[in-house]
Amino acid sequence: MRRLPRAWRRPLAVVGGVLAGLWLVIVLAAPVLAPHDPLAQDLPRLAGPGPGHWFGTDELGRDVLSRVLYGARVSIPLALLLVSLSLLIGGVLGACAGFFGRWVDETVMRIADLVFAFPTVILAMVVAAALGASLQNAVLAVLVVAWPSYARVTRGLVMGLRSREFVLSGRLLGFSAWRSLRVDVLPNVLGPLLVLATLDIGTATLLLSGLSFLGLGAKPPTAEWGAMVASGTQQFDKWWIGVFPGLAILTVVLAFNFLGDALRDALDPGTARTLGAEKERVA
Amino acid sequence: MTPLPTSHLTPVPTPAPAPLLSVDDLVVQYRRPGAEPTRAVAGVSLEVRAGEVVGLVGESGCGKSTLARAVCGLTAPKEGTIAFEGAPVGPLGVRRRDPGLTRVQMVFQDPYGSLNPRRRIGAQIADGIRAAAARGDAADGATPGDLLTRVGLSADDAARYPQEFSGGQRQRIAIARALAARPRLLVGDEPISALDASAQSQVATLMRLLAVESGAGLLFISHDLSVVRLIADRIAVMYLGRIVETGPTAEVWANPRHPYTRALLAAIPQPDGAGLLPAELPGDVPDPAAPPSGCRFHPRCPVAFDGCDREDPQLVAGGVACRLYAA
Amino acid sequence: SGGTSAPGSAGGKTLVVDTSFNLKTADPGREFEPTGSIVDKALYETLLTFKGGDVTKPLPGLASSYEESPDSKVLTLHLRAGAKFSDGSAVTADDVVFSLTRVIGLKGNPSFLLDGVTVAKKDASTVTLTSEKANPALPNILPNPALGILNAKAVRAQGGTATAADAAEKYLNKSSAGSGPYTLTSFNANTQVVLAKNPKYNGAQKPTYDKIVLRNVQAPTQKLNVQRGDSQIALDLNSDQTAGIAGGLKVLSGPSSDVIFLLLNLDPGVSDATADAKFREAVRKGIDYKSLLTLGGSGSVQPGGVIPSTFVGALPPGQAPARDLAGAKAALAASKIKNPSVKLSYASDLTLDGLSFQSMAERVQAQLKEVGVKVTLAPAPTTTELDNYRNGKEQVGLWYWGPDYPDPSDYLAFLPGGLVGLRAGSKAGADPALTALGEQAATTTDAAGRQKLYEEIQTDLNDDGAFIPLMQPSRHIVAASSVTGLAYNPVWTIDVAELGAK
Amino acid sequence: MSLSSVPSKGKGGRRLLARHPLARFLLRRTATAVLLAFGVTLVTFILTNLVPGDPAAAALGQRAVGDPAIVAQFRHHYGLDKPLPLQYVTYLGNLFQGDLGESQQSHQSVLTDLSTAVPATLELAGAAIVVSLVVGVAFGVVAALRRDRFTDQLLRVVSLLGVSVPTFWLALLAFYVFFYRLGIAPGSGRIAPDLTAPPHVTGLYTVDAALAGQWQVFWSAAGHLVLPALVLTAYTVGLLTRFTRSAVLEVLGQDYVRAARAKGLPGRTVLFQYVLRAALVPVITVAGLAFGALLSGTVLVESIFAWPGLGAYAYRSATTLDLPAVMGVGLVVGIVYLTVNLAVDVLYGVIDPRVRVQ
Amino acid sequence: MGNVLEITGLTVDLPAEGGPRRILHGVDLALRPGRIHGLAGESGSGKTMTGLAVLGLLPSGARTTGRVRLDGTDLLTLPPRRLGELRGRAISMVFQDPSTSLHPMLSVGHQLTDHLRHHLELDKKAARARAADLLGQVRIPNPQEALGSYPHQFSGGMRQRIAIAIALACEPKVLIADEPTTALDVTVQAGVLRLLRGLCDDLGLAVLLVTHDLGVMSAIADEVSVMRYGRVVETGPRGRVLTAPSHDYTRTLLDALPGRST
Ligand SMILES: Nc1ncnc2c1ncn2[C@@H]1O[C@H](COP(=O)(O)OP(=O)(O)OP(=O)(O)O)[C@@H](O)[C@H]1O
Ligand SMILES: Nc1ncnc2c1ncn2[C@@H]1O[C@H](COP(=O)(O)OP(=O)(O)OP(=O)(O)O)[C@@H](O)[C@H]1O
Ligand SMILES: [Mg+2]
Ligand SMILES: [Mg+2]
Repeated sequence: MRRLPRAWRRPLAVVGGVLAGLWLVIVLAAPVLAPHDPLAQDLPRLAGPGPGHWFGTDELGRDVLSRVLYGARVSIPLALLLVSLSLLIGGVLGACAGFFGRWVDETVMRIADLVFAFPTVILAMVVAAALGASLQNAVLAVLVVAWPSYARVTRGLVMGLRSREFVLSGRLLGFSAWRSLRVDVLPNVLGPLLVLATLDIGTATLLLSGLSFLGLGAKPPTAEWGAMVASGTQQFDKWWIGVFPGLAILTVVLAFNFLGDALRDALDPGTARTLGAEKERVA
Repeated sequence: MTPLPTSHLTPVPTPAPAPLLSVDDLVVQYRRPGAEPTRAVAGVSLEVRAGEVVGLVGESGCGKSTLARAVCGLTAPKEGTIAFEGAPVGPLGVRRRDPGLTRVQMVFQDPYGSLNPRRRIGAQIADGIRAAAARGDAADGATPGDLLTRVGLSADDAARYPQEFSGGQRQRIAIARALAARPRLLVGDEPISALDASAQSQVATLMRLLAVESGAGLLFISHDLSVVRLIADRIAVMYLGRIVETGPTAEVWANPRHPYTRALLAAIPQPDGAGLLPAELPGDVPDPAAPPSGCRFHPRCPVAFDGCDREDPQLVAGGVACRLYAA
Repeated sequence: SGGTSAPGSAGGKTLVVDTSFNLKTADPGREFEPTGSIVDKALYETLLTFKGGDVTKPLPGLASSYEESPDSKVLTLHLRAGAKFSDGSAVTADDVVFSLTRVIGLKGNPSFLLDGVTVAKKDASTVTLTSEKANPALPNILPNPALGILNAKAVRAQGGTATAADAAEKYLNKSSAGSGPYTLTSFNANTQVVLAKNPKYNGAQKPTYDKIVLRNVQAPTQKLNVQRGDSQIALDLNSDQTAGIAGGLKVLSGPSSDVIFLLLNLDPGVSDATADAKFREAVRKGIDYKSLLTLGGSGSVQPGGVIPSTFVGALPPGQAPARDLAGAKAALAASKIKNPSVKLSYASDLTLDGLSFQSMAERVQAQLKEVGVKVTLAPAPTTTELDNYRNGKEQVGLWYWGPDYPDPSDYLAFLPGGLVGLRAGSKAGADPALTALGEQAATTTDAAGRQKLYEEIQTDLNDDGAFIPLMQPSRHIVAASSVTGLAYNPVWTIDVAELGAK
Repeated sequence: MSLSSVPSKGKGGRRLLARHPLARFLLRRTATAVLLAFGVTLVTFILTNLVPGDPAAAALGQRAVGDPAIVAQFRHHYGLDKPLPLQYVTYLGNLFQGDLGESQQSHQSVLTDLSTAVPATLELAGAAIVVSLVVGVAFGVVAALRRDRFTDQLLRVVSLLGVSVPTFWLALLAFYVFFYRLGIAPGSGRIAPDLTAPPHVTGLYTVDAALAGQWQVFWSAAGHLVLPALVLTAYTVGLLTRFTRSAVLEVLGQDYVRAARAKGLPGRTVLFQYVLRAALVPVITVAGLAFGALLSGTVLVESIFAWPGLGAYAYRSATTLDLPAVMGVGLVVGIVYLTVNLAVDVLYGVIDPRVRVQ
Repeated sequence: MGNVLEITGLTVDLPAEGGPRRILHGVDLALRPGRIHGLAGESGSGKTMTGLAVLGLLPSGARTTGRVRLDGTDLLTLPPRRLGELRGRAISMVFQDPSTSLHPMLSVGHQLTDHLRHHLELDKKAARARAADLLGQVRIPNPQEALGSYPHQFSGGMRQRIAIAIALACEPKVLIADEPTTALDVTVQAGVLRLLRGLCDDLGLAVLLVTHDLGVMSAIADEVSVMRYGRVVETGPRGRVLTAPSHDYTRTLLDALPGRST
């Protein structure tokens, strides 16, 4: 059996992997795992944690545990979708900017700058306000603010690769710019981008739940963690309403950050270079 | 790896009438934001004939790589012309390179950067074979495996990734890829300077052998004069964006005429155990963005005389650009 | 730490009131927001006023007495002698005329209060208010803080006019020009308002506190603040939040006069379902009002009709709709609508007395599901949704009506062609009989007659009208036990000048 | 003045600009800033006008909105009755005269609103960034020096927790625990309610109070700052720790560090003069970004601590379609972003002579 | 004259995955004042590690055995503080690439004076005066001005001379030069070699010159050692080793030289 790559042998990576795995299981199996219908308002209102409702009940008499479990089906898939979309949009735009340079680069990067000039939440707020509060619009809002960081990173990586010898060699062998981009450039930016994306799943989850917390995201009665924390703020001393969904956000984000951090260590170009040089000496 | 013979130099073929590559009065500039552009190549003329190995030497920053890149169309010239087999070499744009130009191939300096780490080396060599096919050259039936054996590796290595090879091996793979395109002109931009001393002459000799074997011309760039001496038929000495002397290797070696060439040769320490300190050339290569007036070498020239700081000597028919030899 | 000098104790005489701001201006001519009313009530005196929480009987304010003409068209008011503005000048009839004509002329939020009214000076201490139509509600309208009397001279000097060109708002947001118990120290519509005792005030009851600080704080934080003694009064706690409160704090609870209702659009162009009377009946019978009341918490009540229980003209609670699930299903079956599905629109960011419309909507959705009506929730920010509501585009809407003045005539807006009626697709002339009843009620002056007419109107509306009154949420005011004299008034929430210290 | 003197003066000025790198740099920066501000206002304007809602509905009362005359008066007052392009041009025109318009919600000039909201947020974000930099850099350095030991692992967990915890949730917990449960933190707002805000100079209460010598106010303001600022730092400390760690590790592997050690310099000197100086360059960039993140964070935190800052103002303006206010917020935020970037660039120059020369 | 630096039986183990890995397997070298000792060998043979081990600059976790005696003091067993006092003072080092071994953000003056002040306890003025002297010695034009300049303002050759000046500032007895000319052009290399030779002759410095360029070795080394796989396989006077090598490996090295195919 091949040994696990170094990154995976780190305990934090394992914790992150296990946590993320657990949450993914919850996403799939929430209906089986949840003791109650997350929308049913048939329990006593504002009951503290106890048998029958281990995380307590909320102001409408719904089971907080079931809502937290179902909340995973909202936040996690959306965060994944969001990250994939921003990766796609930012990646393509950034790759074009980096590879073609000139006005393409100028245009894309100036737009990215413009977006960067807004604090994320405020821009997302304006977008959500403009389009109405809903999860789709919140996703759109986060998308608007999230793609530029991918564009920037991709552009930087592509610019670095563009003048690398193997890319030039390809061009000299008659690759068109597109083929070069596809065959030589993109596969080599994918690794770092995936690390970024893994770390960004956490950020996306935080942003989405932040918007829902502000009332600009999920529509009720959807069990969404940010919105659940917001309803928890209405009842400071009924701590369970807000604390458990908050913990859910924390653990999900933490899981992906643990994973991403380990991946980044493994893919760190510095480390990679040293490893390469090491091999050279041994060979 | 099998050590390659280093001694059987193919005899210099009689110069063909039409040059394969002719560079004429080439100027290449780098724009710098908010400053005068750098003239990295400042009026260079050079020819490479089929089957000929031209060694281009010069100190760091004198514009060797820039010249090489311009020859391959990777950098657009500011002035002058570059013709390959009589047709002009246009700069590389977004579209694919003119298939005819895939007859010009290049081997780069950095063995770690010249192969795509995400692709098997077989696939990368196959790109070269495909380039030749795309041009309409009849297939010669060579497979990546064959090419690998030709550069002294095993055919099984085709399925491996670049990371699994040493620097010297990678450079051989890069050469195999370039050769797969069956080039008529091979440009090597310091292809050996990143290698171990023991690997350097092996790889250099291999390049010469394979290029000449296939009847292609080779423009070999290096700052290591001893290697150039070993493989080049003709030598061109570059200083600060200009070629200051050119001529058959043995001639230049035995009888360097330009003061810079002389200094360069004298500075090479000989491993003869004699304990002779090499001669020193005072000063450094000036910034190409602000070259000295007149002869570019005059501030460092031990034999500069009155007027060298004003008059800019041109490369004369004798192959030297120095006022000492002005007619 | 926070309360260094124990504010509110007799020494400091500072009263900190936490409320979540709904405040745009301190200019009475433009003000019509709850927080603005608290501020202006303290800064300006009105001709008539109410005492404590009783809004059924107007009492003397700047006017020591008044007479109403028999046709309820002319109101004559006699000014109190000796009333002085904070700059020491006397309050005159000219000031009254200027202030009230200014409210009308500004075309601002409160202008409608004096719709069709002309103000005239009779002599130095008498003014007359003449209405185009009989206006028996006028004495109940006059206590509104928006009708506070300004120092005409001072305001004119700052660009004040009785037209839209008026430029005195900036000035009135910096310093007050009134004769009320307090003067304005600082005003920030987003953060806090500070008031100081007016030494020139000569009203009957002198204020207790030297300084009043009104802070913009969200309800949950209000609770913590008041519990920690960081503030003395929290105005916006809901029942759940007040539930656990004890220890040195007192809670004043009672139904608010805001009525939350469900709107079912009568316009078939908007929804076939809600335009169907049987469907409306199904909804009316399908809602579990008692269960909704649990959301409003203790103190919330179900009004008999659209007029809140605390007002003249309210329908007895016994006549309010009640849940009848079987009846609802029967009605639904009898309707022409199969597989009914409606969109419930509401303002997602709206909370009323701490009760979120969000929760209400969710519960209504759950209840109607039992009847077999599929309700889709369509929340939107208030701004966006308000537009739909105003334009009568909502199929089912969840809204509330807060009284502009404590008189049943305010509720005539629910009739066909009325302001609210139109929003439910109830066009003028849709129900001539009801319209006639309304016109009669508006001009009837004797109390018993009015009561009967308004009851009739509400019964009619309850039968098959577009509105289903759901509840009056409970209004809670939490205060430190040292604060005395606390009362909730539907017009201005609290009168800080009435508060005392123990 | 003779006409002929005009062009020569202009030419001279241009030559000076062309020659002086700093002048050129600042000129280019200002041009970018103006362009960006233009972009920000345009985007905000378009976005806000995309909203289906009606500002009049948001700003007027339920009765007033039913009266066409009042609505018309409102629209006229705020220029909403003009065609959209004209509204925008008018806005830009006023902008050049320093007039940001009047908020429909607060009826005050937006500039006045911002002059209290912006300093409040800046005070919070500024305190947070200072703390984050100190703690984050310290953590990062320690983690790098103790690479792969227990301390490093611990700091890794701490920093990842920091970047993973939802700020709004942390604010909630902190307020509940430290104010409500333990009573060791002061309540909401910027100062104790019985105190009067210090005279407005910078708008930063701590600074203003210190300037005025009002120490009671100063301590109250500083005390109120602690908890929200600490909540905000969770994310940025995490971020900066991670970045400092890798930057320091990278520098530690450099030849010049080895050379400094070969010179026999004490460890402290090597760390502070050789390692940190080089490692700070990437850290500064991230600190600039972190400041942006802090501004976002304040939006979520301000509501819980009743902090009267830009976030609360932005939220209210955006949800009520208060166009002048939203545009004002956009502008301010853009300016802050540019200023931070400029500061980062200047700091580069201070730290790295290679940048200075260019 | 006696040996100023004596390395005997030096072994180095570096931590690696799956246990420590031995890099040096017992290295013996001796340096004498005024002489340059060349150390040749292929890449990875442990030349750099030997130099680093002497100065105690091995990567963390490295273990050493054997002896490194500087004037009789064993450097390997010296407590870190005492070793720090010797580093840069009695024994110093020049690295391969001058563009990475000088701090890019500190002025040349700062890098030249900080250890002067630390070791010799000079005041600022005296340190600067000495620094200017040193720059003059390594033939940097305009030494006073150069003190305020930054490394990127110098050419590669000048940077390496500055690095040498830094190494020699406290007048050490031993200089370890790890491939000091590999990154330089030949014409510039010649100047640096001459400088080294001169300093060695004038100051009585003992130099360990690591290089894989046998030409350089031949030009200035007095003694030559050849390393392979962490061992010294041959030591002897320059003339003999380069013309009549006794070890096979040395012979292969010489054979690999271009134009030397026998
Ligand atoms: N992309 C670029 N932009 C600006 N200037 C450049 C660029 N590439 C090279 N130069 C400058 O042009 C000059 C010539 O560079 P070039 O790389 O051709 O030299 P070289 O002879 O290949 O040197 P070396 O031996 O170090 O490879 C140098 O002064 C270099 O600084
Ligand atoms: N930091 C390190 N960690 C682990 N092993 C190392 C490290 N640095 C070097 N090595 C190993 O130590 C051995 C000796 O390396 P060293 O750098 O001394 O070789 P060298 O003779 O200087 O080679 P070169 O000529 O390439 O500089 C090599 O096998 C190398 O792989
Ligand atoms: Mg080059
Ligand atoms: Mg080495």
